[in-house]
Amino acid sequence: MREITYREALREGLREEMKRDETVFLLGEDIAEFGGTYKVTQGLLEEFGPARVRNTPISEAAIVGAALGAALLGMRPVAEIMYIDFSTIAIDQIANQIAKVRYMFGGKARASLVIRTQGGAGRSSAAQHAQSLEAWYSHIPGLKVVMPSTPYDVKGLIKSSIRDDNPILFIEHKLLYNEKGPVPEEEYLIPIGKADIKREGKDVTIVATSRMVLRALKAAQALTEDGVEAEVVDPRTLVPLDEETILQSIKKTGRLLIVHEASKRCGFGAEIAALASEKAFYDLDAPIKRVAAANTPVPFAPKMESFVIPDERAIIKGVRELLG
Amino acid sequence: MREITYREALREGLREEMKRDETVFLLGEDIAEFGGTYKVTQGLLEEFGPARVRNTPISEAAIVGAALGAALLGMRPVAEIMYIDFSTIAIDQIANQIAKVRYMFGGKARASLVIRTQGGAGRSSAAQHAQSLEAWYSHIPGLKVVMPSTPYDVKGLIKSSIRDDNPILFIEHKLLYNEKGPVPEEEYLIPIGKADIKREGKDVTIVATSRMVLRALKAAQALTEDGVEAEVVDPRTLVPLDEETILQSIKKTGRLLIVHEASKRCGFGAEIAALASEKAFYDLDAPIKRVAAANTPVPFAPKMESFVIPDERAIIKGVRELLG
Amino acid sequence: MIPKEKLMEMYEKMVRIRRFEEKAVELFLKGALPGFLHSSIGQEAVSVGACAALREDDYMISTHRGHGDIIAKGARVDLMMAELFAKKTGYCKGKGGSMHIADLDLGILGATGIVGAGLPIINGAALACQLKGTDQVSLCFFGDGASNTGSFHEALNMASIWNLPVIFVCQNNLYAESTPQWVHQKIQDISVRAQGYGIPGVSVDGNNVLTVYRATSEAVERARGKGGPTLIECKTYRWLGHYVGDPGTAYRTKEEVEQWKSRDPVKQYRANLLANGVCEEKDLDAIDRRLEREIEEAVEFARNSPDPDPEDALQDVYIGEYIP
Amino acid sequence: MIPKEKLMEMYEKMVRIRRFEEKAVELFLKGALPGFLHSSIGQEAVSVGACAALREDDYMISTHRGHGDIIAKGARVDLMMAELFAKKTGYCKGKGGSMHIADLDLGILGATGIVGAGLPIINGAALACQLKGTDQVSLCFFGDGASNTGSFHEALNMASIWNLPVIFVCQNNLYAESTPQWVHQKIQDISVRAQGYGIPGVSVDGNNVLTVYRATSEAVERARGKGGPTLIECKTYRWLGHYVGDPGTAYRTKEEVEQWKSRDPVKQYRANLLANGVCEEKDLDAIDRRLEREIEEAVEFARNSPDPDPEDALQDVYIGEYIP
Ligand SMILES: Cc1ncc(C[n+]2csc(CCOP(=O)(O)OP(=O)(O)O)c2C)c(N)n1
Ligand SMILES: Cc1ncc(C[n+]2csc(CCOP(=O)(O)OP(=O)(O)O)c2C)c(N)n1
Ligand SMILES: [Mg+2]
Ligand SMILES: [Mg+2]
Repeated sequence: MREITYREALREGLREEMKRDETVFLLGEDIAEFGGTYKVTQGLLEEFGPARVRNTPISEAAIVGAALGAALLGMRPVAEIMYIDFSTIAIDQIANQIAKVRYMFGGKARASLVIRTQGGAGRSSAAQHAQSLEAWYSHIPGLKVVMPSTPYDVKGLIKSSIRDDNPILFIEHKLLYNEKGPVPEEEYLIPIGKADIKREGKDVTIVATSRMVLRALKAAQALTEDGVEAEVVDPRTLVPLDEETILQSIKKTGRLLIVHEASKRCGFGAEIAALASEKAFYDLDAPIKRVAAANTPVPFAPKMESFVIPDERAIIKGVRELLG
Repeated sequence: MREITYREALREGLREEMKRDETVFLLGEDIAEFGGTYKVTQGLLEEFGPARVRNTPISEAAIVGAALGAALLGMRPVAEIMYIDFSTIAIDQIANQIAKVRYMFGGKARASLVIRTQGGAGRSSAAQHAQSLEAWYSHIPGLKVVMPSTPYDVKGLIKSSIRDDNPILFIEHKLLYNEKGPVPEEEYLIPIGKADIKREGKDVTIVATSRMVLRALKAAQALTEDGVEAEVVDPRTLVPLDEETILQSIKKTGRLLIVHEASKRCGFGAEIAALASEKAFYDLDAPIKRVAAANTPVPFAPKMESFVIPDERAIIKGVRELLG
Repeated sequence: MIPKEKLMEMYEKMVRIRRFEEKAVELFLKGALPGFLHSSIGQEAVSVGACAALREDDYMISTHRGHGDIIAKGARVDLMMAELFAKKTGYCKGKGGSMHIADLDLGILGATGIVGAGLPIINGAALACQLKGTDQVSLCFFGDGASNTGSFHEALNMASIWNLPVIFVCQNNLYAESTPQWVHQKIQDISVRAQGYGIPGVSVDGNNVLTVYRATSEAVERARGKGGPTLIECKTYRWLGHYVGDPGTAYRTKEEVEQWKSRDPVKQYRANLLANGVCEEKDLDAIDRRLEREIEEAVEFARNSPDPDPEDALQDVYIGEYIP
Repeated sequence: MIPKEKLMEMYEKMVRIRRFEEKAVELFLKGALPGFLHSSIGQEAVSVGACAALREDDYMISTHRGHGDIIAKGARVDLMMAELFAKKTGYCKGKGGSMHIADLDLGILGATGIVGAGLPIINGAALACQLKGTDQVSLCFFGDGASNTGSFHEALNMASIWNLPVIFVCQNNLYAESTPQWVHQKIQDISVRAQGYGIPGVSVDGNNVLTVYRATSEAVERARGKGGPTLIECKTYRWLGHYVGDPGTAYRTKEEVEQWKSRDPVKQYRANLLANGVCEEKDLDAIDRRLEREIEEAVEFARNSPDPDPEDALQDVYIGEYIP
């Protein structure tokens, strides 16, 4: 199968949906001529024109609010927030309006829209350009939260997200855009709410998200030298969460390690740990372990940044402790 | 000891600190003549004048930003955000600026300020005026999060919060303001980071926050009829969290029920469950249980609102299941 | 020349609002309605004058003080009243309440309880119409207090740069909750802010329904003709407190209130119709009586309607299934 | 008459900025600096002219493109360079990097990476001075793009209504990232927005350091004299791309860039000093040479400085201990 980058796969997904459905349009800062800061939308202006690929002022609340208003009238906007750190400026619109209109209006409104954004550390972009805020959005009923880790997943999931009738926060990772992987030429969709077992194993379950899936896979590979077969589960969508796949895996392995790049305290890992401690208590042979970023803002200096963000070694160490 | 309301206790705490320290001042919407929507600051304008009790425009980002700027120059502002739901508008200032300036500037800045706000349901105020967003703020390193449940605690903690050199999100509850309880006449402080065992027991540990502490206590009382002695632990401050007290209690009881008013998914209860599943695994005799709001926006109709928010019955039921 | 039918319809709508609001206040004071209630009595001319300039297929978004706006756009008072009573038959099935009534079929895109949040959303509706190539326009009501929110600024700038068919109607009732205009902004005419976006702005007497109608009609015509957005400030007054329960006396003088009451928009318009020989007293009396009955019937309908089932709370969070 | 010393100091600062920025770009392109870098080359006259109007004990806050502003307010280039190199000796101990340099002793309240976020904060600094009764003023730099953020609006309104001693200096370099001013706002002179707050606003040639100095001095005088805030727009241009790596050609013509380069603020000022007989060529050459050395030494200092220890990442989150 051909291999393309996460960025290309994502762009293909956007392009296909824009071709398929006239109501799909894009809006965001510097997404037109410039193609977006991470170049995801490059070429789409030329293909679809300035009405459907819209540069905006630096006005995140207005961007997301406009997406909502358009969705209420039956459009399917895809709004780009350049960094998830900037979503803070639109968070009233996201959490109080978009997530709640349908409910508040007694089931009458349809807020079918996607907010694409990217998070994560690893580029020395410091505290205001490297956060992982997926837990915030997962806490707000009414939103779905999608966090793809591979080119295959990002394409299948952006297409499903655009077609979904509910509002979706779609979180990319700045260090995944250049990652390559197999992506079929023919069309496919990935259901929202279905985890993917990225690697099978029997000794320990590693639930990892976004870029940490890649690191978990490398760690799992390295652990084979200890004779340890780790199973790596990628939830892919945090809301809805495929509890079944996670619980089945724990049943098999009896051990759970959770890996994410967000700060540990109140990160999404806490939710997975809680799930396991509620529903897999009797399957667990050891305490649960979370390997997550330290509870600090993301520092600038590469040495400090790699210290706070989990790496393979931290994952391997975590697994060894769990098995030890 | 005299009994006063949560509102009065809080006001006393504010007044004492304003008298004690000239750098303390208040700003927020309608806090002056009007005394605040929940009347916490009533009378303070008359006592301290309009320079130190400042009405603001409806500009939450500007309110919180001004608090930060003033704190950087050595003041100790107390900003009021009328409803925690509106803190969304200031969340860039709270999470990206206030929480991070000290760190980003290499330890040089001091953002000594308090953001007072209130949350919670129970008044049919519907989806945009009844949220419990403490988990969001607990996720952001650099902030402390305080959530008092009694008149005694609210006074002691507001005083400590104002004196703390770090930024603090101080979360009150709209249905606690009229609650009465004993409050000494003489001055006292409550340390930030110290949980309080609101009721001792040996059969099950109930960790509850804010208004849910009151419900947990009532449930615990009712459970004595089953011969069950529940221990009710009120963390009082979520960040820092007094892990020790919680873990000790679990060691004693072997069972953990967590109660909060926020939506269950990614609520603070997930963090407590994760903590227990990491550090008290071998002390637990049964799965952990969370009793929390349903994953819905808060509905308007009283019948639906009480359905989604945990009540005594839900807590009792939870405990029985744990013990069953 | 405005046709008689239109003139009479405006009268009818103003009286419908007045009666509805009076009844709602009465019921609230009796404890029949849960939640809070923001009365729009005194502001009828703005709601009716502005909406009279719209077609049925145009869009409108309102605020926490929205009953008048919504009735003016054609909403049914029985379904509204049922919503205030938190009944299953209400506009929002009891999920939204007073602050969140929507009727998408009538172009009523709801009301938001977050001050200023409607402005970004209305842009999206206007954008959808622009993209679809229809000649529909969209109108947003908001208050003087809202004109200080970041959302106001971001939204007006976006509307101006995209030349959106929007009319921004500021209901300047001189107060934001307890805060008088001169305390929350230095300018007197909010319409001067239009200059900051290079769009037309005008300030008019908001107690004269025909003045409001004419100003809005001009703006609507411009918007339909691809001439872009307009900011209209209507100076008016709310007779009662900010919400029912606030006597509105802590921050306003009796004289001021009385002076504005003497400029009652409904009475003035009634006198105007008679003075200009548009109709006779008995025609107006007939309307008054009919509406009296209509409101009574609405209350009747609401009272006799069933409460929602508690479990209904779990519906309408998503299109599709509840996510537990 | 501006004293010669002052005139020479301005020249020196402009050259210091130019050399610092050129060196930083060079180092970045060589891969010596982590993170991103936003060059301010071309905008020296704004930074220097505005800061020259301040006293050392006045306050200033800057942006993502802040090196020039910070140098103009007196920051040390060795500590800045060390920060760019992510060294322990840097202004922020390597925690902040290029976008977050602060020196509170010099009144530099840092820089924020969130566009617009500095404006609310500067109000707080000004408020603190007002409350303390000092005559210090506070100045905030921001870009044309930032003038569309909600923060701009909320902050200017608050400054105006509280009559704060603030100077808002807009560095209008005609682009927000790739987005030309005419695409992000309809107005040409951003200073017209001052009218919306009832404060003075003025637009000046931002490539003429003396023009900027005079306009700012007037505003400073007003602010010190309790005359409240001023909005100053300085029209200028950034010679390079938005960040190093962006060639800045996708959205700008070569001609435009060349035309602006021909109006080099440093060269123009140099010519001005000579034409007015303020000094001789050799005096300026001596300054140039001295600064060349200073920057080399700064690089030397930075290179020879130790990296932070990875574990340093856990410090400075709080005043007091790390919260695990
Ligand atoms: C963002 C936000 N801040 C504060 C509030 C609380 N609040 C509700 S209405 C109101 C006053 C609004 O004033 P204005 O916009 O003039 O509308 P009016 O109530 O006068 O109709 C306030 C402060 C809110 N709902 N949302
Ligand atoms: C709130 C926010 N939105 C978007 C960005 C990404 N971003 C960084 S700089 C920039 C352009 C800023 O333009 P302007 O204010 O004119 O400043 P300039 O870069 O021209 O100096 C953008 C969009 C950001 N940092 N913060
Ligand atoms: Mg008002
Ligand atoms: Mg710019």
